Amino acid sequence: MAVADTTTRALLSPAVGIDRSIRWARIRKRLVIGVPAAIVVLLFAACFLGPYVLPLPSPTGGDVLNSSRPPGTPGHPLGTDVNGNDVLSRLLHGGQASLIVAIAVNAVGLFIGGVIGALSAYLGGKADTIIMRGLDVLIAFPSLVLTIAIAQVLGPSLPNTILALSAFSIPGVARVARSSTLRVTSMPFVQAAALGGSPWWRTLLFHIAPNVLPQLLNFAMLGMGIVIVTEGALSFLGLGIPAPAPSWGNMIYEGQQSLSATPLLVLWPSLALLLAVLSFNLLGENVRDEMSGR
Amino acid sequence: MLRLIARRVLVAIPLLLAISVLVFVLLEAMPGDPARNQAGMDATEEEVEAVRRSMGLDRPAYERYFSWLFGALTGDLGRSSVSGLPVAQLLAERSPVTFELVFLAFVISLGIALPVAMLAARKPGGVFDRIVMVGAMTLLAVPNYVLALLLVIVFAVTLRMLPSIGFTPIEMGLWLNLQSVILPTLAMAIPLGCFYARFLRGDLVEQMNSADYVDTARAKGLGPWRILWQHAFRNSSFGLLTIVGLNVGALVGGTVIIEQIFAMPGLGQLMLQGVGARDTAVVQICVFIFAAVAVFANLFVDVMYAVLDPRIRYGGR
Amino acid sequence: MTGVGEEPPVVLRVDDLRVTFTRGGREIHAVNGLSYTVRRGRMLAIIGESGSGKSVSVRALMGLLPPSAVVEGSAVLGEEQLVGRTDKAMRAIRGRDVSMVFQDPARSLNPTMSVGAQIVEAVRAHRPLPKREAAARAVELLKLVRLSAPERRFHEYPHQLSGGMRQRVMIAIALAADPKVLIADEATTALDVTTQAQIMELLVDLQERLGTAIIMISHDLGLAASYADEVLVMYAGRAVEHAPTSTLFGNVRMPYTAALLGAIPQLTTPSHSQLTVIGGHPPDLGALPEGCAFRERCPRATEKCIERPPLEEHEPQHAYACWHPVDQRAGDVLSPLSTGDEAVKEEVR
Amino acid sequence: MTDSGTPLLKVSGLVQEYVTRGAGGQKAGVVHAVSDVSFELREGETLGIVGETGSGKSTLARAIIQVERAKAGSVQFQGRELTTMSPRELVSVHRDMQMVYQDPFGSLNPRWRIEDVVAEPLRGHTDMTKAERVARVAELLDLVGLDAARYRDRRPMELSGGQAQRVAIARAIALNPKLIICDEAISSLDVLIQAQVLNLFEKLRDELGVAYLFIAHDLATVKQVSDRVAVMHLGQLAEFSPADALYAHPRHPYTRALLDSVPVLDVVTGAVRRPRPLQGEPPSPLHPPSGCRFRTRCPIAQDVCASVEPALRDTGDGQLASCHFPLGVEAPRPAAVGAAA
Amino acid sequence: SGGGPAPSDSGGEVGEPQRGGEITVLLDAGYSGGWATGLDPATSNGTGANLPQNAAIFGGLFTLEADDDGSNARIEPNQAESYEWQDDGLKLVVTLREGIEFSDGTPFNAEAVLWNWIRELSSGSTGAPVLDLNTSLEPPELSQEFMDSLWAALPADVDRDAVMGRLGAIRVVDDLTIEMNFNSVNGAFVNGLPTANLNLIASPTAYAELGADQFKVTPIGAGPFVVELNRQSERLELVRNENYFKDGRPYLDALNFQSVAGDQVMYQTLLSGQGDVVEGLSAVTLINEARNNPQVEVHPGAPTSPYVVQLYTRKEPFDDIRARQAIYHATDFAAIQEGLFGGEGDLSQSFTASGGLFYTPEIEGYPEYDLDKAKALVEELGGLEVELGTTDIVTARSVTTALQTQWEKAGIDVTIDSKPLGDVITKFTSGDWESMLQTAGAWDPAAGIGVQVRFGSTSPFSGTPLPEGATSTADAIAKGLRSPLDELLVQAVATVDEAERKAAYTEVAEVIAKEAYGPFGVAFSPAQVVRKGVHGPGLTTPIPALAVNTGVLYDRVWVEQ
Ligand SMILES: Nc1ncnc2c1ncn2[C@@H]1O[C@H](COP(=O)(O)OP(=O)(O)OP(=O)(O)O)[C@@H](O)[C@H]1O
Ligand SMILES: Nc1ncnc2c1ncn2[C@@H]1O[C@H](COP(=O)(O)OP(=O)(O)OP(=O)(O)O)[C@@H](O)[C@H]1O
Ligand SMILES: [Mg+2]
Ligand SMILES: [Mg+2]
Repeated sequence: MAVADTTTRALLSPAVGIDRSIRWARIRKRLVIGVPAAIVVLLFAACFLGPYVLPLPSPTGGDVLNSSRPPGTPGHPLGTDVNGNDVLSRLLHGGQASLIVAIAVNAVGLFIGGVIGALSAYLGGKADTIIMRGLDVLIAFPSLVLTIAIAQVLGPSLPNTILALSAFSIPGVARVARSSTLRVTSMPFVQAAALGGSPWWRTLLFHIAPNVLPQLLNFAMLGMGIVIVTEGALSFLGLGIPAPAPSWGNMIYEGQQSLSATPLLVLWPSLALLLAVLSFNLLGENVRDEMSGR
Repeated sequence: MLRLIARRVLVAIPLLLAISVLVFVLLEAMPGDPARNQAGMDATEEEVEAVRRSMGLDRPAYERYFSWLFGALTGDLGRSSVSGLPVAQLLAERSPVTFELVFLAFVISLGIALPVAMLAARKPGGVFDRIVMVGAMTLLAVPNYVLALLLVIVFAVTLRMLPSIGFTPIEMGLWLNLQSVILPTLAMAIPLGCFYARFLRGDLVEQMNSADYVDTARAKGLGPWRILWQHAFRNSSFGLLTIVGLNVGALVGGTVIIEQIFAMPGLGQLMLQGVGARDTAVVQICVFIFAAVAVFANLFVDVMYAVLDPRIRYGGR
Repeated sequence: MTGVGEEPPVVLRVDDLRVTFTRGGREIHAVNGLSYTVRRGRMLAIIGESGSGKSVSVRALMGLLPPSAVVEGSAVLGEEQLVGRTDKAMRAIRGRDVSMVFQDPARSLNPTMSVGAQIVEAVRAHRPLPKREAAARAVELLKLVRLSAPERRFHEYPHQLSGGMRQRVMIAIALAADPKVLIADEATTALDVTTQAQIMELLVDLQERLGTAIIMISHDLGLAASYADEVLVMYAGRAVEHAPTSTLFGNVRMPYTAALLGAIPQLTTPSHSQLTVIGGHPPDLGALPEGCAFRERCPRATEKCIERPPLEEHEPQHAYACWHPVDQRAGDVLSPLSTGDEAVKEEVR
Repeated sequence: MTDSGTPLLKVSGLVQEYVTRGAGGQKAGVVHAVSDVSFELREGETLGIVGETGSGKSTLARAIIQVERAKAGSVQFQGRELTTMSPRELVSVHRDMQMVYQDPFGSLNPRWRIEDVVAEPLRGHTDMTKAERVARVAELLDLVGLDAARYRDRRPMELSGGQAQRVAIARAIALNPKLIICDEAISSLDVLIQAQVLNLFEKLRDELGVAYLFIAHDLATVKQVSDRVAVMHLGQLAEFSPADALYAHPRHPYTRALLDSVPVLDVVTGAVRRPRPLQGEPPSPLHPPSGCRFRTRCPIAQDVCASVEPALRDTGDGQLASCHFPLGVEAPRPAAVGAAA
Repeated sequence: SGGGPAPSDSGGEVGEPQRGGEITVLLDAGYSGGWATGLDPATSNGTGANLPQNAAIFGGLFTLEADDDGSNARIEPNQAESYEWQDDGLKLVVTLREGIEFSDGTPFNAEAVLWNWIRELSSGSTGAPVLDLNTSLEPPELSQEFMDSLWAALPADVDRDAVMGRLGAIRVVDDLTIEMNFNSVNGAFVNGLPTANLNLIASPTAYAELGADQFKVTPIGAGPFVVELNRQSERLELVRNENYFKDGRPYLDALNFQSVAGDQVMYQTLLSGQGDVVEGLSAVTLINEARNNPQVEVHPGAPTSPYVVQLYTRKEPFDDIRARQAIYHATDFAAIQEGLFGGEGDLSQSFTASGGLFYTPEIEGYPEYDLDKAKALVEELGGLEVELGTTDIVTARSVTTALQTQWEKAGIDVTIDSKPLGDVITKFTSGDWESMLQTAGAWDPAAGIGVQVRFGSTSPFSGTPLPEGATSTADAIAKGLRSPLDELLVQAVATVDEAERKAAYTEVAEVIAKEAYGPFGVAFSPAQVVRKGVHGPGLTTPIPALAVNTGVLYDRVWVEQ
């Protein structure tokens, strides 16, 4: 009678891994999380420590007389851009901005969206209906337009970019949070907690949240890439992180304006972005698969 | 079924109203003075005031909102403050372009996603599966504006197979029309298709591995493709539908950038120009249409659920 | 129930069946040399604890195990060897020669297809009938499983049926191509007692009418005893006791079977009577101990049990694998561990 | 029914209904999950509840423990009315009324350590110090037969089903409750484990004097633990009798049918009795039959059964049944007796 | 004028013009490629930007022409035969060419010009020039038919008295002669004409037939081409005007304008063969890239408008001249020219460049680049924090970035604020700015967004101090107050004598330098990039930009067949 196991497992595991043969499996298992995790750590180290450890020039305030140098120029391993700024330095500093935006947006989305979604599910009834209708409006609203509007109203800057992008990460998170909260609250252990005399906030904090969070975190991991890309799209519309401060997004945007002349200026940030998105996605998915494999 | 549709439409109305209010508020909050924009760089204060009056901007915001709403409901969408043309006429010119783009992007993305996901799910962990899934993830990470430019460089500049910009209306020939929309459509459809493919493949594999009715189907002696299509996919299609519904908003919004790159005279461009010039009448209706498309797409998804899922169609026992 | 006149012909002969999974670099021996035969029109019940390899052993016959499973040994159905076939070759056999009814009828039917379509699909999987004829055959099958208003049910969807009706549909699907052997893997576990009895009744009836051999898997000793002709008790992937039903329950010899019997509440005993309990866990199939697998939980175990007892017919038609069989007729019960409390504490080694 | 003082639990006229919604959310019908159920439970007594799936057993349990408020009726526990209590007041009630669920893993938070799981009610309902709690948890784990030292730091996923269910029981008895509601508490366990847990319940009953509301599908299991048994059918009590009497001579044809559906194996002789299946499909809870809800499947139904709903009444020997023609009772109409015989 | 532009890369012999063929011209959607307000010269707000379209449809009374090397730029009558200033520069008499017809066959005569001019001055277009007309003259007797047609073509709420006043000032002398009477001398009027809507004459008959809305879309002029299809701000398709008044012209059978977003896409489209000409490619990297591409030719324009960093003197920090001087001294445009523009273009210390009128490369008293001085000044000020605004265009962004770097070397703390044009306008008009990178001047400094707009005290786009006694711009206008610089600017146009004007402008430049109102920098004109085989004045030979973009003479553009 494996009935019990299946229901519980279903809660904890949205996906079931496929059986793979050979004893690769164990090594694979470690690699599958280890490699993307290592890349993520490396990316963060490169972007947040690199600029202080490596002998790199400032990402801005380059010498115009030294502009558009090809990669391999002494002192500029990846060359310089039109403004004479060191591309490698911009890439690493830009990574800081992009990663900060990605993390901050997801953190804000996770927190606000999570709280909204969880409350909506937990309160249920009218409150749930009202909150969900409100989210419907946000979801139906073309996100890019909303972002443009917010960015226009507030003006481009790093914090405002974060704010604007959060606006459209919130409803998504809220939905996921709501549905998984609903699932968790229907679990008997939540009922048992009430019978055990736990006040609602304790239940929410210690029973529901720890079981909802992994799902949200995985969702957020997948969202990282989207945020970094969208930040670039904002640059495309003249918003986003204001020049000359670099971000991968605005580097790609600026580069693409003369793509055929200087394709490398697009290539570098695109590769960085690709690497980040790939490893975040892989990490998110594999961690989820792992958790479900338990 | 009709009742279901009617109900959903009723729910959509307050939603759309709320959206129109939200757009209005956002436009109000944006910095910049439409009257000044309209009057031009060297107009005097009096001229600007006159323009303001003639645009009706001296009235309070709620009054303007209601007169807009009333106008919209009675079929009068007002005139663009930039071109002075009736908004209805602009919409008539622009919407076909955007709708064609969005529609084709959907068709193509699903057209990519379905076979790819099926082939991948046929042998999970196989060579094809791995290649395709890594490829899909990679393409997903490429911003659509970069993808657009790359497509143009390859297909328009290097191979000269397709036009790099512009839109040929369908009246000038279907083939010419398709040629003009294929690159922008691909730029939108490829990332989307990758997304769908990944999602669908995951869902299919899960169905194939753990769904009991898949076991039943295998026990009947059915072939793998039939099981994949008839059993796994049918049940995966609900999840896919949900994702598709949720995506419409993003996709329609995404035309803003794609239309700009490909010089497509669509709603996205119109809206972007409108935002720049604080052309309230135009922006209001563009955003509204975008939102309405998303709302109705979700309505359509709900109806599709009912069509596809007998549990909804025939109710519970 | 058995042994009246000529024995019907053997339709399925399973010989030294072994199934091994590889998971995380570890080999899991789910089935370890299982042998039995099934005769036409007879019912074999396989019983045992959860994880004893019941489902795996029958799924191996159907080729329904995941690719990570390695199946060895032999299973001959009619003329055909089932072990070692490719999936494609297996497809021709599934449904036609051997078919299967699963535990949960609510989940074993595709919710998006009408009942009729799912039966038609099964009919046409092995016989290229035109659609109309296949549909007629499907309705016939629905009648065969005694579903009320078969013409109407044909167009209904699984969610519109009750649990019992769904299981009847599953049986109809399983019978679509006149299989020689029907496997019912806990086909009634998820149903109410009332429905369970109806479904069992139906199976027995079909078995008699169509001559289909049935392998029935169950936890429920009473159910097995009521319907099966033969019972096979599995433990840790092996058969530990195997005999015609009356022989087996008439005098249970294997301590494990006795433990199962003792642990089950009976309608005939008074309330609040103590159940006999044995502690411990079934062994880890990844690291099976030497000797008798039940040894560590067995109250009768001795040094001798470190050597594995073979499954042998110690008595006519009564095979068991034990050095120290119980003799129920002699009043043996599974003391001394009657309350199980101490056993509970022994549980984890 | 009872002659002692205030019963531990007194349920009267309990009604619970659910509105089901079809496509697009329109009302499709009302499920009469529990219809006018009344009974009493004494201290230290075990009441078994059996019935087919969907007969309202779980709903009844939920309405008693107030995780879902009933539509109508009253639930008195130790003389206190629960249905009108505020959630805050209910907290104190839950000290004495606990629940054990079907899915042992689902009822334990997978991210908590066993020790914290068991200590939760202690933290919620008492002001024990940490050290006291630790000691009590050890005591409780010991009581349910788990070695505290070995298990306290594990997480639920590292336990077997039986062990997990014991943890859930330890949690339920942590506050020495007067009543434990077990909703299919052993159904998901393996046969051998079931026996262990059943024995544990018995032991706790003896040692702590707990009363149980024991819900299960399996009639034999219910019989094993119960003093009295309630048979539910489509939201109603079909029969409510002392356990041994009910199994020996059921009064309601439905009880009879249930018993007949169970195969009986004599462990000693190996003799079996094959089930005698009930004919017909269970009716839909959305549209229960008029009159007696069992009449569509009842072998002895008469015309009156379709028009008059039978009330739950004493048919002698303290056996209550809601049937116009209770079995084994000298009935006014010989036809009915003949049919039952 | 001064040093010629860099030689074109065309090489090879250019043969005789050939007739026939069709080209597509790519226009930047953000500027000339946007004609959302339509092409009716009286109501269009984009006359200045939509030079290419207007040149093709209307041709123009006058055109700006230059020698093949871009030098000797001059105004030439086109549909007009000649013009003459009379009454000491208070009356302009324009004579039209004989025998011109609109493309609908109706005559192009003085009455048509009058009808157009009155409309263009009275329809509320932001492109209408502000003229000091002598409206005190009694309007002559005009035919009822004409008056009806005029009133019908004017907005319903038009100020009828003003119109009558204009009818007094602008008069038909005879069928081919029309005169315009001014209150004050306007020496820049004719030079400004080619970018003004007054230069464009449309068919009154066609207007009456088509109606206002349709006329915006398919206007009828007497230019070399006729509109066949017009999708506003997207694509304009024109075919040869068979009625064109110049024999054998235009050379092309058809001409298309396509609006495209951004330099990269324009360039790509050209390479993909979907366009033949990019009018105005400004991204330097792409221009360099194009130079290396054998399929296309790059023709740099004759630069007229230098970059200027406007400083807002009416509030902190630039109300202090030391802060402004610090900016001057910290700015090294020579390095920017070298680094960003590959040494192309001119360096200028005033508001014009080599292609323009009155070019003086060196201005006396101009505070030149001197980092030490800048540092000293900043130190004296106790630090300097500046917001530097710019319009969101690639090249402008690069320049601001470079400026930021240079200024920071002098200890000036800079934040860059780059915004779309609309938002920049808003910033200007609300006075919410400190410094702004813009371009100043035009071929004639008084034309277009010229020196008056950037430095006149009452212009909303200027940061120079208000006249003494004025509390706001409006106040200054109301009281008729002028700053000394305003006086000089007025002087510079209050004569038709070129030498006098040049002297006045030199003085203006000196005042700006002395007061340090804003450093001037590189004058770089966007390049025309054409497919090999396309020729024409303004495309393959430079013509100075009248205001912002070059006026290509499309009736003389031809392609090798
Ligand atoms: N795909 C698999 N990979 C690895 N091990 C497996 C797999 N399927 C089954 N097993 C293992 O094989 C053993 C036998 O499983 P099986 O399902 O046959 O048991 P069962 O007797 O049918 O039990 P139940 O009564 O719970 O259905 C179990 O220990 C199980 O863990
Ligand atoms: N939340 C709910 N909403 C709607 N209907 C419900 C709900 N909960 C229970 N029901 C319905 O009420 C009836 C009684 O359900 P309940 O779960 O109490 O039955 P049960 O006797 O516990 O069955 P089982 O033996 O399957 O657990 C069923 O028909 C069920 O479908
Ligand atoms: Mg099994
Ligand atoms: Mg229940």
